[in-house]
Amino acid sequence: MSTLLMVSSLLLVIGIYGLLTRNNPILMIISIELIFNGANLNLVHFSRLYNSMDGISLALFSIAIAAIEVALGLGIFLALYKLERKTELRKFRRLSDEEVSA
Amino acid sequence: MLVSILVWLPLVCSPLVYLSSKLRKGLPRNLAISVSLLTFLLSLLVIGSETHEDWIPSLGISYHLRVDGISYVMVILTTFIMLASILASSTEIKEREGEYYALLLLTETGILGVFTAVDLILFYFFWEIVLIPMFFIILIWGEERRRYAAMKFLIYTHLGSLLMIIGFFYAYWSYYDLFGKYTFNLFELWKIEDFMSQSELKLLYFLVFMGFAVKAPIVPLHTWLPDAHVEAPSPGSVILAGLLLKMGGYGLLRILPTLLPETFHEMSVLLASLGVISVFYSAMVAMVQEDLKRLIAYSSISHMGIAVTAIASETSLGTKGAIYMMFSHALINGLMFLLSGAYKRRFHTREISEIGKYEAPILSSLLVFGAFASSGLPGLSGFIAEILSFMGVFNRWETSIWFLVLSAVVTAGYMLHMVKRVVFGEKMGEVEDLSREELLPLAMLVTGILLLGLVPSLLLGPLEGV
Amino acid sequence: MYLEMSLVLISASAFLGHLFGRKASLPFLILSVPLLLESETTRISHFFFDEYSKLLSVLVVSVTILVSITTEERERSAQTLLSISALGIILALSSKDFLSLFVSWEIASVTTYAMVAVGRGREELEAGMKYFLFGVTSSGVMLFGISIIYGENGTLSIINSGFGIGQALFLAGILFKIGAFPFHVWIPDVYQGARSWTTSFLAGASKVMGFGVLVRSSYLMGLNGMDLFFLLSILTMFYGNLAALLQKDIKRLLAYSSIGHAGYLLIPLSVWNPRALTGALMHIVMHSLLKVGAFSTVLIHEKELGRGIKDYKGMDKYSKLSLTIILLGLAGVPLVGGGGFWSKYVLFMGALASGTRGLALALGGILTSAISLYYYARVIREIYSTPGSEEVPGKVLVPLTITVTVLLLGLYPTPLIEICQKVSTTLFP
Amino acid sequence: MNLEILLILTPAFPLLSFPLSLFFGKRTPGQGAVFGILSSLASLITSTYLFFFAGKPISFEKEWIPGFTSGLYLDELSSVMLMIVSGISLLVNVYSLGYMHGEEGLPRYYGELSLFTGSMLVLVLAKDFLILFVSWELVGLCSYLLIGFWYKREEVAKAAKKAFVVTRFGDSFMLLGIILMYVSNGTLDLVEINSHAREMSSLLIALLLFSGAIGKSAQVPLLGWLWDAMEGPTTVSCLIHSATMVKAGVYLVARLFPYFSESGALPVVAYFGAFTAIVSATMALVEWDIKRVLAFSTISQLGYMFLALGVGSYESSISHLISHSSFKALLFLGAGSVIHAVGSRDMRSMGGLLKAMPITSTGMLIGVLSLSGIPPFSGYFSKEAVMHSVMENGNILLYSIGTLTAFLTAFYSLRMWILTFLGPTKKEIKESPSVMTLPIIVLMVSTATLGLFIHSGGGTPYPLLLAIAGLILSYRYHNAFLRAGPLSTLLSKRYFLDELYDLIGNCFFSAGKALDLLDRQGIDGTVNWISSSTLNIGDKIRRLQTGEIQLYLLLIVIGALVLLIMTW
Repeated sequence: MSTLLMVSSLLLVIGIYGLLTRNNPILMIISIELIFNGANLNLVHFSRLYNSMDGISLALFSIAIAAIEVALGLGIFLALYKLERKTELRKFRRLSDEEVSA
Repeated sequence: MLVSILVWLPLVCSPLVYLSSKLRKGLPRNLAISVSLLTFLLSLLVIGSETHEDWIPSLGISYHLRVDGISYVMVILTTFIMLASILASSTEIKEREGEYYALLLLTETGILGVFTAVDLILFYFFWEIVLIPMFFIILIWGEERRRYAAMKFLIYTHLGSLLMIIGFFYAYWSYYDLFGKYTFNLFELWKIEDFMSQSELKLLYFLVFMGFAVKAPIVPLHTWLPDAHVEAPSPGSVILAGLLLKMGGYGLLRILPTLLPETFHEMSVLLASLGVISVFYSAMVAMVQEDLKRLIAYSSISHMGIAVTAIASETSLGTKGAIYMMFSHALINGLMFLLSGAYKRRFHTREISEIGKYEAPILSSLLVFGAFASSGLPGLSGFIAEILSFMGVFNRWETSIWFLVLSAVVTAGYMLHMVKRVVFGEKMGEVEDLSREELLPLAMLVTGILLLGLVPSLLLGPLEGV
Repeated sequence: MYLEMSLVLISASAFLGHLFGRKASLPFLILSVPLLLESETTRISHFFFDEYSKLLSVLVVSVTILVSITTEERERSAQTLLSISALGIILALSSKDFLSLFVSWEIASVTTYAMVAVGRGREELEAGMKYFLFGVTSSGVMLFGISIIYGENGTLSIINSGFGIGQALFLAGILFKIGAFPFHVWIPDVYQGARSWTTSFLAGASKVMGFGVLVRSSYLMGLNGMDLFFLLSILTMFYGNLAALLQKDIKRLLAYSSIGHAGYLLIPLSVWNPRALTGALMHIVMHSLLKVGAFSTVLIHEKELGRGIKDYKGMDKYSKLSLTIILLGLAGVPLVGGGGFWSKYVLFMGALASGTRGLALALGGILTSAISLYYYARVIREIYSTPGSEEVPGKVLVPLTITVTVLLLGLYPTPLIEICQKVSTTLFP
Repeated sequence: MNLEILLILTPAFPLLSFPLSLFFGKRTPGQGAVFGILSSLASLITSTYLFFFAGKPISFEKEWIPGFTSGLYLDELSSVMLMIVSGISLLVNVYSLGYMHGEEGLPRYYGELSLFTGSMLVLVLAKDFLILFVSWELVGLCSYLLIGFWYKREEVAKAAKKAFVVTRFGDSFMLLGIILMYVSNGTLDLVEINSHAREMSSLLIALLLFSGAIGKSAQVPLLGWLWDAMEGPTTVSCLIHSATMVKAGVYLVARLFPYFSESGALPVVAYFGAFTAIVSATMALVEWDIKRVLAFSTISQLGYMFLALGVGSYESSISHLISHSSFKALLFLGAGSVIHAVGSRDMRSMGGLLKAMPITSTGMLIGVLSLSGIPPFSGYFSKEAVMHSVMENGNILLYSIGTLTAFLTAFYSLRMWILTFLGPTKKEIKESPSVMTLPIIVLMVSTATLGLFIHSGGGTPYPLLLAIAGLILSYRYHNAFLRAGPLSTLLSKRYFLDELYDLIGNCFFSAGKALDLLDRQGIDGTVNWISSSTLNIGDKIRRLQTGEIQLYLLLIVIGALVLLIMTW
C-alpha cells in the first residue's frame, strides 16, 4: 500500500523537478500534469481502499480541470510566442523590480 | 449640545470655504475669518456644556465631549490663535487659497475636539485628524526643505500617536477583563490601576506617554519640531507652535494623570527631570542658532519644557502655572513666528545676520517686545506663567529649580543676542514697514500678552477648581 | 429560494455578457445582490450558505459590479470571465468539503488566469504566463495535499485531523492565492502587468476568496491559533510594507501594499478571538473597496499619465481627492481616511485582546501602518505638488462613489461593525 | 482716603506719560519732553506733599494674582526715595532738553525715561515681593532700552545686552529667594516679613536677596556691566546708573533691614561693600574716560552704603545715599555738559576749560570736594557718619579699608577735575545753554546745604586727613598711578573682569554649539539613520523580484517545504 504512496510522491517530485529545471513552457505544463496525475493516482487508490466513490469523483473532476488549464496555458503561450518569437521564459524580465532601482 | 456645534462648525464650513474659491478670489479668506470669529465667540460661552451619546455601542465607544475648567481655557486659546493665524495668512498665502483655508479649519476642528474629548477613541480620532491638514499645509505652502520636513513631521508624530492608541486598547481590554464592560470613557478606565501588576502599569504608562512626549516635545523626541516650524508658512507654524504642542501638554496634564494616577505620581520625578533637561538643552541649543525661525522653535521647546516640569510637580500651583505657560507661550511664539514671517517676506531669508541690515522701526520694536515677553519680563504673560510654574515645581523639588531659573537667564541671553544682531548695529537703509493688514493679528497677540500679564485673574479665574 | 435565484442570475449575466456585452450582464448582477442579502442559511448539495459566506459573497458581487463598470464597453469576454469567477468564488466560500472546494476554487482561478492574459498586450501576456504557471502549480500541490488528507481520514469533508503533510500542502495552495509571505512572489509582477480592471478584481475579489476559504477551512481543520500563522502574518506585514517603500510604479506599490494587508488579515488566524475576526472581516471589506477604488483611479489616468509615481501630476481634482482619501484610508488615518481607520484599529484592538503574541502582532501592525503612511504620503505628495487640471473624465464615477462610501463609513461605522460582529459570532459556537 | 489716591498717582503720572510721549511725542514741542517734565514735576509735587504732610505709613492693597495680595506702602524711607527719584528725574528731563537736542527718536527716549521713573517709584513703594520684582525687572528693561538708545553703534548694543544679562543673572537669584520665601513662610508681604523677622529669617534667603541687590547695584562680582553702561546718553547715566536704579539694591537691603540683621547676613554685606569700594576706587585711578571715572566712583560709594548697612548703621547708609544722589548727579550733569561741549568723553582731548565753562567747573569742583568728603559739603557729613558707625562697630580691617578708599576717592576725583578744567586749553568751546546749567546750579545748592540736615556723630579725623592728603597728592602727581608699571596695567585692564565675563559668555556659547552639533548629528542623525536604514532594507527586499519565473517557482517550492517542516 505504501508503495503506491511512494509512486505518487515520486510523481510529485519529478513534476516539481521538471518545473524548476525546464525553461520551455510546454515542458513545464507537462510536469504540472505529472503532479496532477500523481494526486489522481493517490485519490483513486485511497477511494479503492475506503471503498467509497468520493475519491474517484474528485479525480474525474481534476482531470477535467487539468485539461481546461492545459488548453488555457497553451493558448497563452501561443499568443506570447507570436509576439515575442522566443520561448525561453527566462527572457521575459520586463515585469520586475530590477531596473526600477531607488 | 453647544460643544459639538463648536467642534464641528469649522469642519462643516471648510468645504464651503474650499468651493468659495471658485466664486471670487478674496472670498475664501473673508469666509474663513468670519467662521473663525464665529467659533471664537461661540467658544467664550461654551463653559460647562457636555454631550454624551453612543457612537459605536458594541465596541463601547461613545461620542462624549465635555468642557470643564482646563479644556475651557484651551478651547478659547485654540479659537483665538486660529483667528489670529487666519488673519495673518492673507499676506503670506497667495496661491491655492481655497484649499489652504479649508485645511486650516479642518485643523481647528481636530484641535477643539482633542481639548474637549472624554472618550479615548474620540480623543485619538481628533488627535490624528490634525496631522493630515498640517502635513499638507507644510507640504504645499512651506519653504525650501518642506517636503522633507512635512514627511518627517507626519511619520514622527504619527508613530508616537500609534503607540498611544495601543496603550488605550491595552487599558480597554484590562478594563473588560476586570469589569466585563466595554468602555473607552476616561473617567471609568482609571479603575483598572489597582488591579494591574507594576510591570503592566509601567508598559501602559510608557505607551501612552510616548504619544504625548512626541507632541509636547520632550528633548530626545523633539527633532521633528525645528524642521517643521522652519519650513512651514508662518501662520502654519503659529498653529504648530501655538496649538499642536499644547495638545501634547494637555495630554500630559489631563489624560495621563487621570488614567493612571499612582503610576503618574511614581513617574513624576522622571517626567520632571525630562522637562528640566528639555528646558536647559533647548535653551542652550537656541543660543547658537543662525536661523531666526529655528531659534524660536527651540525657544518654544524650552518654554514647553517648563510647562512639562510644572505638570510633573502635580501641585495646584504647578498645574495653573503650566496652563498659564501654555497659553502665554502660544501667544508669544505666535507673535515671534509672524514677525519672522514678516522678516522673511522682506529679506527672503531667515538668517539673523542678514535680516539685521535694514531698518524697520515698528517691526524691530515688536521683535524687542516679543523677545522680552519670551524671556519672562514682568508685566507680560510669560512672567506670571514662570512665577506660578517655578513655585509649583519648588513645592516638590528644590534642586530642579536652580536649573529652571538659570535657563530663564540663558533664555534672556539668547533672545537679546538675537535682538542685538537684528535690531542693533549698522543699518544700510530703510525697508517698508509693517502694513495695516500685517499689524492686525500682531496687535491681537500683543494685547493678549499684555492683558494676561497685567490681569492674571482673567485666565486664573476659570481655573479655580484645578 | 432566493439563493438559487441569485446564482442563476449571476450565471445568466455571464452568458448574456458574452453575447451582448456589459449592457446586458450588469443589471442581472445588480439584481442578484438584494437576492443574496435576503437568502437565509440553507444547504444546496455540497454547499452550505451561512452568514459568513453571505457577507463575503455580497462583497464579491459588488466588487464584480464595480469592476465591470470600469471595463470598456467592447470588452465582451471581460464580463463573462468576471461573472463566472464571481460565481466560483461564491461557491468556494460556502463549501465544506474538498471536492466542492477544489472545483469552485479552480473555476475561480482559471477565469482569473484568462482575465490577466485577455489583454493580448506584451506585458499582459507575460503576466498571464507567469500567473498561469504559479497558479496551476499551487493548485496541483493543493490537490496532492487533498489526496493525502483523503488518504488519512477517508472522507472528503474537511474535518479536524491535526496538521499533517496533506494539510500543509493544502495550506500552501491557499496561502498562494492570498499572497502570504513565501508565496507572494507573483503578486507584484502580475498586478503590474495585468490591465487595471483585472488587477482590481484580483485584489478585490480573489483575495477575498483566499481569505474566506483560509479562515473557514483552518477553523474546520482546527488549525486556528497556530504559531505558523503568527510567523506568516508578521513576515507578510513587514515584507509587503518594507518592499513598497521605494517603489516607482504606482501599481507595483499598490501590489506590495496588498501583500502587507494580507499580513493583517492573517492576524485573526493566529490570535483566534471574536473581536479580531470582526476586525479582519471589516478589514477585508474595506481593503477590497479601497483597492478597487485605487486601481480604478489608476485605470482612468493610465493612458495619459503612465504609471510612474513621479509623473502623477495634473490629475483632475476629483480623482486627486478620491485617490488621496483612498490612500489615507489604506494607511488607516481617521476621518480623512474614513473606514480604513476603523477596520484596522478594530483588528489591532482584537489582536491586543489575547496575550503577548497579540501585543506583538498589534505593535507589528502599528509599525507597518506607520511605514505604509510614508509611501502613501509620497504618492499624495506627488499628486498635490501641482494644481489639478479642470476637465473631469466620465469614468471618475466609480472611485468617487467608493470614496463617498468610505468617508461615510469613517464617520459612522456602526452598521458595518454590527454585521461583522454578528457574522464572527457564528464562527464561535 | 485721598492719601491713598495720592500714593497711587505718584507713580501713575510717569507711567501714563510713557505711552503718551511714545505715540504723541512727535507732534509735541521737544519731541515728548513736555510729557516727561510735566509728569516728573507732578510726581515731585505729590511726593513732597507726602513727605511733609502725610501721616505715615500709608498702605494700599489689592489682589493682583489670585492667591497673592500685593500693593503699595509708604514710610519714611520710601518717601525720601520718592523725593530723590522724582526730583532728579525732573532735573534730568529738563537737562536733556539741551543735551539731547537734535537727536532722532526722542519720543522713544522720553517715553522710556518716564517709564523708568514710574517703575522706579513703584519699586520704592512696593509692599510685597511680587510688585517689587516686577518693577525691579522693568527698571532693568528701561536701563537696557536707554543704554541702547543710539542703537546704530556696535559697542552700544554689546553694552546694553551685557547690562541686562548680568543684572538678570542677579535677579534670577533674587527670584529664587522670593520663591523660597513664599514656599517656607507663605507670605511675600515686606511689612509682615519685617515684623516677624525673628522666626522667618534664614541666611540662604537673605543671601539670595542680597545677590539680587549685588546684580542691580553692580557690586563685586556683578559689577562688569556698569562702566560699559556709560555708552548710553549721559542723562541716562546720571539718572539711572548713578542716582536711582543702582541704589535699588541698597534700598532693598535697607527696606528689609530687620530681616537681614536677624538672619546674620550683615557681615557678608559689609565685607562685599568694603571690597567693592576699594576695588572700584583703584580702577578709577587710571581711567581716561570721564564718565567711566564717575561710574567707578558710584560703585565705590555704593560700596560705602553697603558697608554702612553691613555694620548695622541704617541711618548713616541712608544719609550717604541721599547726599551721594545729589553730588553724583551734579558731577554727571557737569560731565554731560563738558562732553556736550567738547564732543568726546576722553579726558585727554579736554583741558583748560575753567575759564570757558565757569558754572560747570565750579559745580564739578563742589561735587568733587563733596565726593572726597571735605567739610561744608554734604559728602563730608554722610561719609563721616558712615566711618563713625564703622569705627563704633570696632572692625579695624573695615575701618582701614574705608579710610584708604577715602584717600583714593579724593585722589581720582581731583585728578579728573584737574585733567578736564586745568592745563592747556585744547579746544575753543563756550558754556552750555542755560537749560543745562540751571539743573547744575540747583544741584550745587543742594549739595552745599544738604550737609546741615545730616547729623553726624563726629568720629575720628583720619578719613578727613587722608582725604586732604589725597587732594594734595593728586594736585601734584595726578597721573602717578599711570606710570606704576604692572600695577597700572592691572588696573587699566580692570583686574581682567571684562575678559572673565567674555570667557563665561564664550563657554556658554561653545556648550551651546556642542549641544547643537549633538542635536543635528546625534538625535536628528539617529532619526534620519533609522529612516534611511528602513529604506535600504526595503530596497534590498525589492531586488528579490527579478522577474525570473524559475526563481519564483523555486521560492514557492521552498515555502511549501517550510510548511512541511512545520508539521513536525
